[in-house]
Amino acid sequence: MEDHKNDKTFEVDQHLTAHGRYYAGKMGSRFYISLRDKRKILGSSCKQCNKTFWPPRSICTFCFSELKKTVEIGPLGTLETFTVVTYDEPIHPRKAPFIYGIVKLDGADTGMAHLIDEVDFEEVRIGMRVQPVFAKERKGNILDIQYFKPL
Amino acid sequence: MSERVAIVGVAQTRFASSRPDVNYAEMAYEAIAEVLQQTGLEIKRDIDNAISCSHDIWDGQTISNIGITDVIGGHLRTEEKMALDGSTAVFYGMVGILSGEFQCSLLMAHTKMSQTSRNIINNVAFDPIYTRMLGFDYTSAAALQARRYMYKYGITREQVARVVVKNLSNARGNPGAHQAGSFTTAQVLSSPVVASPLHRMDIAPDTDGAVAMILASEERARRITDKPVWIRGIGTCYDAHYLGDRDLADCMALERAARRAYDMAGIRNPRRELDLVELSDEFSYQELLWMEGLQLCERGEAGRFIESGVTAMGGKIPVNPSGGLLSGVPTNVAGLNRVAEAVLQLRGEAEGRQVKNAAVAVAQGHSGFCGQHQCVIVLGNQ
Amino acid sequence: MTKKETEWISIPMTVDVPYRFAAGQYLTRCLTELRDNGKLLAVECPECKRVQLPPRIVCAECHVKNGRWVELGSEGTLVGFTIMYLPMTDPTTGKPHDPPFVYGSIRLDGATSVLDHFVHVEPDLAKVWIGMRCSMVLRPREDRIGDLNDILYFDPLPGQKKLQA
Amino acid sequence: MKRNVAIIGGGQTYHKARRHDVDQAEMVNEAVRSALKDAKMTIDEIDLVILGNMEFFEGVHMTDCWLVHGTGAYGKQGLKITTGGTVGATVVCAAAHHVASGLFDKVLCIGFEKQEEGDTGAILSGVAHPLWGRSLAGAAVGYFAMLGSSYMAAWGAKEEHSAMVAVKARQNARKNKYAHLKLDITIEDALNSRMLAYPIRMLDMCPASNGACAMILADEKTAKSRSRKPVWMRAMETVHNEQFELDWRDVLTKRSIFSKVCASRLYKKLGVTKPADYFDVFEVYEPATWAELLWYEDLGLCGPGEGFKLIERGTTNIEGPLPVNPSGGVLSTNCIGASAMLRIWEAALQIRGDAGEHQVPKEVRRALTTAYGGTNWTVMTALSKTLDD
Repeated sequence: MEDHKNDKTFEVDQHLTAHGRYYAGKMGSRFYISLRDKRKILGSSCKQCNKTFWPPRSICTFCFSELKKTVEIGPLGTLETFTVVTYDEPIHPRKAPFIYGIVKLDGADTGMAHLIDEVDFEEVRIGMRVQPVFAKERKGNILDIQYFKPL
Repeated sequence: MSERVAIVGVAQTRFASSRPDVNYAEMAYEAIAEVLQQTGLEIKRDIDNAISCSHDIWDGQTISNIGITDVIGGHLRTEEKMALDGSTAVFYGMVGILSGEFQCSLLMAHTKMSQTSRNIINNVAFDPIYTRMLGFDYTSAAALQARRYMYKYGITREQVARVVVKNLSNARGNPGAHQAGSFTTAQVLSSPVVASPLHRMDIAPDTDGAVAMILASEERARRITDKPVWIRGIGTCYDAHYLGDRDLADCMALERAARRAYDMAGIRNPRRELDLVELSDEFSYQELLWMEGLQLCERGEAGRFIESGVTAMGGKIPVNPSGGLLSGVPTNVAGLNRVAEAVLQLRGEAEGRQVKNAAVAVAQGHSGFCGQHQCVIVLGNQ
Repeated sequence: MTKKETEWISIPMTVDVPYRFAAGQYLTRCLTELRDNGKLLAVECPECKRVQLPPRIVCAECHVKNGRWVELGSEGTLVGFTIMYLPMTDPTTGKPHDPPFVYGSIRLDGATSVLDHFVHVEPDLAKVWIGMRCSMVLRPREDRIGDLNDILYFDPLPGQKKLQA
Repeated sequence: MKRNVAIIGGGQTYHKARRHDVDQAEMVNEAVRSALKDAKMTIDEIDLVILGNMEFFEGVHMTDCWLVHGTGAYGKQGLKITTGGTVGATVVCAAAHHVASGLFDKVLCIGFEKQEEGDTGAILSGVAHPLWGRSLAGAAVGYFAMLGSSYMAAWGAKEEHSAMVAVKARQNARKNKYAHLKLDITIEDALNSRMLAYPIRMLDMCPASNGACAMILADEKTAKSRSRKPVWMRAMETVHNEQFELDWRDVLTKRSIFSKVCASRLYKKLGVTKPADYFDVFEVYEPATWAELLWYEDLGLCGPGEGFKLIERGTTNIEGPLPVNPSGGVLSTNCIGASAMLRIWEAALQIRGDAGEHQVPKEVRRALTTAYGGTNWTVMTALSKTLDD
């Protein structure tokens, strides 16, 4: 048989869809239960580094110590950086445009990446003091904090 | 290193925004067949092992090197897959040869970005417990890093846009690039804002393509080519995961990876000793930040550094003479493409993008968002 | 630790990634030929002469580019089988194939490779055997999309009996 | 290899169907800490970290970059390797290359899977080519079913023989405190378990487990100064197999089979002609019972078609002359990214005499391990108590 040189390109659309369930573990469970039930934000502290981390974790990223102690951090914080997102994706929790930022909560040495709202796109700036807005119905996930807004 | 490992052949497919005419195995084979032909090597007779670089999620197939086994010569032979940027294949390929287990290794990286959605895939790289649900992808994360970096060091948008202008201009000399041209910084800054401060032209475009490369021990390399390019130093490093864990304006992982590579290569003053740099400018500002991490200039000085013209073609240390990722290089392939471009330079085969008298070059690749895993490779033709 | 902390938080999350897969140079011809003309095409290695299905660019054994296209017969021989008691769900449509059913490995006449597919016999070990001759049954032309599912199943050829073990 | 390489420490988690108490980093960290403790080492002494797991199984892309706090890789050199079921062994081989290269002295290897967090069914169907087979959802069960049918038809083995393998694995697992399926079952139980795909029943297949394994490999100088019982990696070999051809399911095929090719290359490196005499214990990767019988034959422990006679005679029991999978094997514990590494770690424990209740009751000097994954890929390693081998 001859080679068919003029075969049209054949493409097929498919999805790979996987339903997962992720366990928050020892520290993560403490964090989410506290957030959900008491609207309190927990970090974990490392004695050796003399630092408090968000997200709380059982192992210090920086010195590998086992961390057991949680401390309340925030709820106020300072905006370290931000971006105004102008495109839509099915993975986004809301329609564009919206703002992402990294907030260093008072008492923490690492920042929390989250949504920033109730501020004009022209007004948002690094160094801005912000506070969390908690969801009315909290389910034990990161959107129990709806977003941060300026003080 | 008492023993030396050489790169003895490189081949690259053309990079295109979309390659609907081939599946990923066929695309990979274009590069593999060419590098074998170029070196005169045969899989069964000459190649001891093969290393591919890709990700299941990009390929849309669980254990996706299943799709590569046939074309890379893995049938009844040794084949491995790195799930990191292509630069790490060079790292592991070199280690395999130094171990004495292999003499000659075939490396290949491939990605068809056009077949899926980069933002959805990149979102899956964010931890599922604290960050993923917020909808981050590499572009929004990079925007946070860009803003922080520019704020901390007073880097201007103009300076960042210069990276785009330089690289797209360099790409005109690179027949493999799929994006090139003469632009002004004003044009870059007037392209639509995607995630402030990043504009459309600040972001490497979706690209399909593959790169193949052959490494050999010194003894074998001498028999294969009279233009071996030596891997003189190499280093990798992991950074922290969570976006807030580090000051995004800094790049500890790259600094450490670079120091390891420079120490191994005996390079004390990279700025003076390097002839050119190929780095992974997935986003324009990264070229500036990575130049600092590679110690080409002081922290926070990269903006002025690019303004001075040192990194332009004809400058003292041209950075990305190929046009870099901004001219269109697939993710995962990027680092292997950096090394391949550096090899062409050191062999004097870079044609329209050739840097004169290039003898020592650095290639850098990274994986994850905001440069979580870094790999630096020092190459020399002596 | 207090009692409350024995609650373990979990976060459900679905990863849904869209793909547009290109069949490429070899499968394009194979799948469009199956769809349009109801024929299965394979490729032959110029060195080892293996007739390979699905058609692919390289013969893995010889590491050379595959050459001649070969049209396979629509009949073949069952070389292995199982009776499936698990519902196999087509991930591309989400539709399950209800168990029990016979799933077999068929070597089409002219092919070196085998093809796994449904065998249209009762799920009864007395009614299916290695060596059984089968023929390919296709969906009607208008329902075919260029997928292995364009083949409905393999039907045993009439007039065969299982040999005594 | 240019330098000798030894396993100087290792550890594993308890393997279970449910680990709701830990996130992935905490689970991996359990294995890493246990390996460091075993090697009497701190994380600061580790030069390089290599992680192996399959990103699709948990639906996390770049797991290595996420888990840096759990693995201890922050600030260190490292890589991630993914090669399917073989990955745990590929990681160990990669670590051995790193040590042998002279560039690194102490390398930490990690393999893990937290299968309950992902969507195993959806992901396994993704192994098939998207346009050739995925719509038929041909599961691994069907493959091993055809292998089992072929084995029975060719050699006259019975379902009872696969049941014996199923029982041996789970009874051995009862002696292994870390194993997942510690089942006190009989041959009747195995034969009466739910049919999945003739002749494969529920108890013929491996479970989906959560767990992690970590090992530390080091150069000779470090090993001798730091470890009382270093276990030496004497040889390793990897063989992959092509994408589409399924000859391996026909036990009478005349084509070269990955497992036999790999074994013969490994034996050639070692100069071994009688593997049954040379090795004292075997840890093989058997995702299904029939695969274990095939391993006996492909490794040359018996002739073709005689594998089922070995299990019948009890040759491969813990107390037998050729103990295979005293740990309970993959049939008892399958956390994919860790499964192949567990084979090597369990073999090392046997050589050290540290396997506890499932220690084989004889002197163990040399061990052979296999891995299995992809489209019939394997990685084999030969371990030894001394450098004389």
